[in-house]
Amino acid sequence: MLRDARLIAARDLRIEMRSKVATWQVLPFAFLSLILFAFAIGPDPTLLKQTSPGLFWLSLLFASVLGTQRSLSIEGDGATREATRLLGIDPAGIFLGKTIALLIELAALEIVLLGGVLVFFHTQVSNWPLLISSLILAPIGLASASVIYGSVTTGLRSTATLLPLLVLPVLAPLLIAGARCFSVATGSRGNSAEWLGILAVFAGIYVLLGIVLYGPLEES
Amino acid sequence: MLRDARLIAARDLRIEMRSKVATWQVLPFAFLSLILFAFAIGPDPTLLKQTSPGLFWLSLLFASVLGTQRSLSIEGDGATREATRLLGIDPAGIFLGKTIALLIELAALEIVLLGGVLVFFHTQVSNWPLLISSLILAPIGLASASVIYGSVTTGLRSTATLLPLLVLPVLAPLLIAGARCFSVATGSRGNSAEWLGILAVFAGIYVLLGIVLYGPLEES
Amino acid sequence: MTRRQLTKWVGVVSLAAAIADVWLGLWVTPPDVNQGDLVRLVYIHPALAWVALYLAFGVAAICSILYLWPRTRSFTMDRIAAASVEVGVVFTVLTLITGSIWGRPTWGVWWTWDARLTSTALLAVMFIGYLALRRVPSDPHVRARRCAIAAIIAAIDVPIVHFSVVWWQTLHQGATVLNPNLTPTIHGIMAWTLLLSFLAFTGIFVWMLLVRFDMAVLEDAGVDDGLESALIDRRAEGSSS
Amino acid sequence: MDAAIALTSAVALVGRFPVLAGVDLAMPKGSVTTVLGANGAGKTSLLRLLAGLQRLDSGSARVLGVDLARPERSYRRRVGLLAHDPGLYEDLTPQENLDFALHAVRLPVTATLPSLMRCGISGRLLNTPVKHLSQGQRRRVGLAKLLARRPELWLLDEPHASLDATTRILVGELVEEAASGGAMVVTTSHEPEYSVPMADLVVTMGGGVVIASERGGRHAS
Amino acid sequence: MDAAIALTSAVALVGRFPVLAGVDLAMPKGSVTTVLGANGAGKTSLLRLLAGLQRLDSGSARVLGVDLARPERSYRRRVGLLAHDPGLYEDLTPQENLDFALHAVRLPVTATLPSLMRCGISGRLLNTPVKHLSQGQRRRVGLAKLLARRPELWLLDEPHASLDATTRILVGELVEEAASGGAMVVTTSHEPEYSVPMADLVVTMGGGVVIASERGGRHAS
Ligand code: HEM
Ligand SMILES: Nc1ncnc2c1ncn2[C@@H]1O[C@H](COP(=O)(O)OP(=O)(O)OP(=O)(O)O)[C@@H](O)[C@H]1O
Ligand SMILES: Nc1ncnc2c1ncn2[C@@H]1O[C@H](COP(=O)(O)OP(=O)(O)OP(=O)(O)O)[C@@H](O)[C@H]1O
Ligand SMILES: [Mg+2]
Ligand SMILES: [Mg+2]
Repeated sequence: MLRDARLIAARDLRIEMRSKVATWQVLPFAFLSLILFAFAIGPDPTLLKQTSPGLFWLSLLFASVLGTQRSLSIEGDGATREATRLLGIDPAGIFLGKTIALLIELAALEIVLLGGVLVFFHTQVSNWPLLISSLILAPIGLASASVIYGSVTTGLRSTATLLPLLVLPVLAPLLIAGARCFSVATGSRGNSAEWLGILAVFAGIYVLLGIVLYGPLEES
Repeated sequence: MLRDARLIAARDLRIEMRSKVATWQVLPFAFLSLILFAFAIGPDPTLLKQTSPGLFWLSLLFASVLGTQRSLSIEGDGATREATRLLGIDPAGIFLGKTIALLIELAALEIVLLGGVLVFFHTQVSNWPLLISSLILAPIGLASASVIYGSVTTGLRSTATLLPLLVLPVLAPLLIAGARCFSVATGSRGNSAEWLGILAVFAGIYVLLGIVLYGPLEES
Repeated sequence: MTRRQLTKWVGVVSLAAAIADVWLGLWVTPPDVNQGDLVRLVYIHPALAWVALYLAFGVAAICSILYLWPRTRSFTMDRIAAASVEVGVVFTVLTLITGSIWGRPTWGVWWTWDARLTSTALLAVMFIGYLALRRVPSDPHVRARRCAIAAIIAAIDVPIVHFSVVWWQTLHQGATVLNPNLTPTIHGIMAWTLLLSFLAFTGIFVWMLLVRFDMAVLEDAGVDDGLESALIDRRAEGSSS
Repeated sequence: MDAAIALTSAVALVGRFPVLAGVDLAMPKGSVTTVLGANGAGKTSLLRLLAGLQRLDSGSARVLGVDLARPERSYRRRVGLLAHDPGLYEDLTPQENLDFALHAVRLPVTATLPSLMRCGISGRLLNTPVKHLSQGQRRRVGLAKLLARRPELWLLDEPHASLDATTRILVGELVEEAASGGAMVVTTSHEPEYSVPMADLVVTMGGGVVIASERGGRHAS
Repeated sequence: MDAAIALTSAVALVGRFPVLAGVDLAMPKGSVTTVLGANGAGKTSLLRLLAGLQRLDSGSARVLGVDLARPERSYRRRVGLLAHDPGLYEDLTPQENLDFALHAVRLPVTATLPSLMRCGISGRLLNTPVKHLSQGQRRRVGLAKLLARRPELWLLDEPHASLDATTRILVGELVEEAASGGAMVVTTSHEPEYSVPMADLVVTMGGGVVIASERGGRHAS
């Protein structure tokens, strides 16, 4: 399983290195959505500062949907996916591999977005450990839920529209929990342990689900 | 030109009637993004009411990107697009046809979203003529710019990621102008004529650009 | 008793129960001290919500798991799950509508970002997504598997959404608006009417489920009957050319 | 020679790679040309150039009186290409696909049914979305589309591939009919046993250029 | 007969359509079977069934000792399919494609280069992303992938299509090598002149069933 996971992650990352789609399209998109959200909210600086945690997470979520879309398109069209299936790779390995590759891309995304938020919205972080642990826990659940739903929708002609509809409501808890951790870490009062707990539970459940459910998904 | 436009619009709408992708996927997505934006901003009702014009337009923009994606996927893969190109259809006709089909879908989207915003954010409209004229003008620019950028990105393997990146910044003026009209129409003070003007100019420019530029775009 | 008859009787009985419930709710039970006649929505709205959230989506999740489990895999499970989600979505939307109608006079607004409301809305979208996935044409086995997984994931997310939304609400805003304050005035006949409403809506759920399920079976049965003739037609293609 | 196709040192680049490295070719009206050659020789690229799908980077190319360096759009309507992938709308049926194409080129849709029938698409296949058709059936629909459109220049990329015995014979008939009706036909092929007999000119490509050229089995009319 | 492939009344549905309508077939180990038949006869569907990509809906199918009604995942590694579309990663080079496949099935990647070379993919083609290759070159890479994997069951869907003359001969050689090495080969074909001589058994399909079956030109070892 781990060997297959490595193989798949290496393939995804190599294709990314060659095509640089995530770097050139998903990263700028994350920035872009940050800016658009700022536009939508208006120019009031206190308002912006107040909403910056939510906007950070919302941008991350939308960008991660794009990242997932890219991760799916790496699998190629129907014929390519069938050819891959005929290699008899362990489904759990495929799931883990794709999740890991996506995680690495999400990590890069988080760093860039965080920089963006700190600069654009003048946010000051007072509790780095909290922020960082939320930024480590959340993408695990994010990536694994996205990969599962991604493969629920692959091969359908309408993946591009169906994926966000399916995956975003499921990710809503991440948005809330992440945003709360963020605002506590940037000085708001509140209990962050609960929120970190939700992030951890979410991550655990979806990694497990992926390992268990990916088999039936890949079956045919 | 108009004959070709009708042909293309009829083809797109027929495929939509058969597959109902826009109805089942894009419409619920618009709702979903309203909910997610509310999450991002937090539960404070005054804050939500204050930002609702922006959120309405932002949801419309994101949903319209999905709608565009669907409209592009109707064109099929590379071989199908080339086959269509060989029919020598007037590019301006293609542009107009796709824009019209998209416009019809956007109109449905606007109605549903408007209902959503009025209910969810307790917005009260005081100036219906203003609101309606902005809701008529904006989608024209929205649809035509989307179709132009759509065809810039079709055929690239990364349409799903590239399209939002390219088209959303272009649509930013619509977001701002639309949101302003919306907030004036719902009681804020401000000069709406200017903003309506921007919407009209935007629509005019992009329809014109589409008619002129679609030819060279389709060339290869 | 055949299944057709069973379905019919379930339908008749639960419709009768619902009518009785409306009668009790509108004419027999007294108006509430605080809410007046508005309280009568209590005989519809909570029952709808209960059926949608717990019964319909619960049944869908369980049947989806049973579908994925190799020993219990059968299209019956898939069809029940699908029918259950369909009915569930209808009931959820009705919950939202009745809730909004109730909210308008009580809170003065159609909607508020209360935890329960928000999570209901999210849930509706989640399962509308399921139905959208189901609509996309693909091989029935593949579709059944994909939908089962989508349903499981969505169902597992429900409690997480619930908690996060509850905390989301309470952290920011002190007093929550939703306080129907029914307990002090609950009357004997009211309690019975309430119970009857739950039974009636459960019955209606079962009835709608059976109807949708039978429709699905009928469609596919047409195929099974058609299989023999389809095979004959198919083989004939070989000799004609 | 009154050449309806005249290429001189035609060079075409894909990225930086010269898929055509200086092709010379001249063909009169009403002729059938078969292009042979190893894999990667540039046959498909030549057809794409002739269809106006591939840019001409240097040299000259005149086809049907049109300069391919500056093709007009109307040129496209005069050309029909059967590519490796016939490029049909997957969600539409064969009939809807043909109707759409005929509407687009302003021809009456009455040609749809006879063309499909002739290419062996009949009965339930007429109303089966293209995505469910077999490889050969798709190619048949592609062929029917060409037949219905009756272009002036037929470009057939390996027309026999994936087709069964009866349809292979049909391809020969259609090509002969088209050519004797005054159209030009250029086909590529890996099956000389089918394609040489039906051609006036047999051209062999290699490395993006024409390396040999001889008479085929057809008696040019 | 000690049949390595044994199908009895095998029925397979796509949606509601019976692509296979009751196929009976029995083949011993080390044999080569060619499946002929009109377009839409069910040849591709038969190969997909044998590959485990198409579900068996009724009847029985045992291949290499595996019941196709309940295929194990490990079965897939023992089968190689060259489909109409070879299904390569477009952004990767031929070499990377083969390396990936070999890693996945736990074979040493040393087989990559010799296989590609043998199938005529050498020099710059080794490092050209597959998306730039010509139709025939892709098929060659697909063939090389099979050769490198050396599966126990080779399924070749129209292996000669799009290949040039030299590679067509190579296909025959590879099939013969595989079969004499103990593998089973099943190919479909619209070109009996190539495929019949290399087969032990020639099966003709029509309407989703086998309508004729005769000896081919190969002397079973
Ligand atoms: C759009 C608005 C509303 C939505 C979406 C909604 C949703 C729900 C849901 C999902 C439940 C079931 C909760 C559970 O059993 O765990 C419920 C129960 C209930 N709702 Fe609503 N509701 C809405 C508005 C209202 C209003 C305005 C009132 C009264 C003022 C109300 C009174 C009740 C009562 C009394 C119950 C049953 C008691 C309980 O289970 O807590 N609801 N509602
Ligand atoms: N961007 C590129 N980089 C490198 N080589 C390229 C590129 N694009 C095309 N090629 C090469 O150009 C040639 C294209 O040839 P073309 O598709 O015309 O061949 P063909 O004669 O039709 O072959 P086949 O018989 O296989 O269909 C191939 O050798 C291909 O490898
Ligand atoms: N969902 C469907 N509805 C109707 N017909 C279908 C469906 N799916 C497949 N078919 C039919 O089943 C047959 C599939 O045949 P298959 O692809 O196996 O043919 P083949 O023998 O490989 O043909 P070819 O020589 O053209 O490749 C075709 O006739 C096709 O039209
Ligand atoms: Mg070619
Ligand atoms: Mg086939």
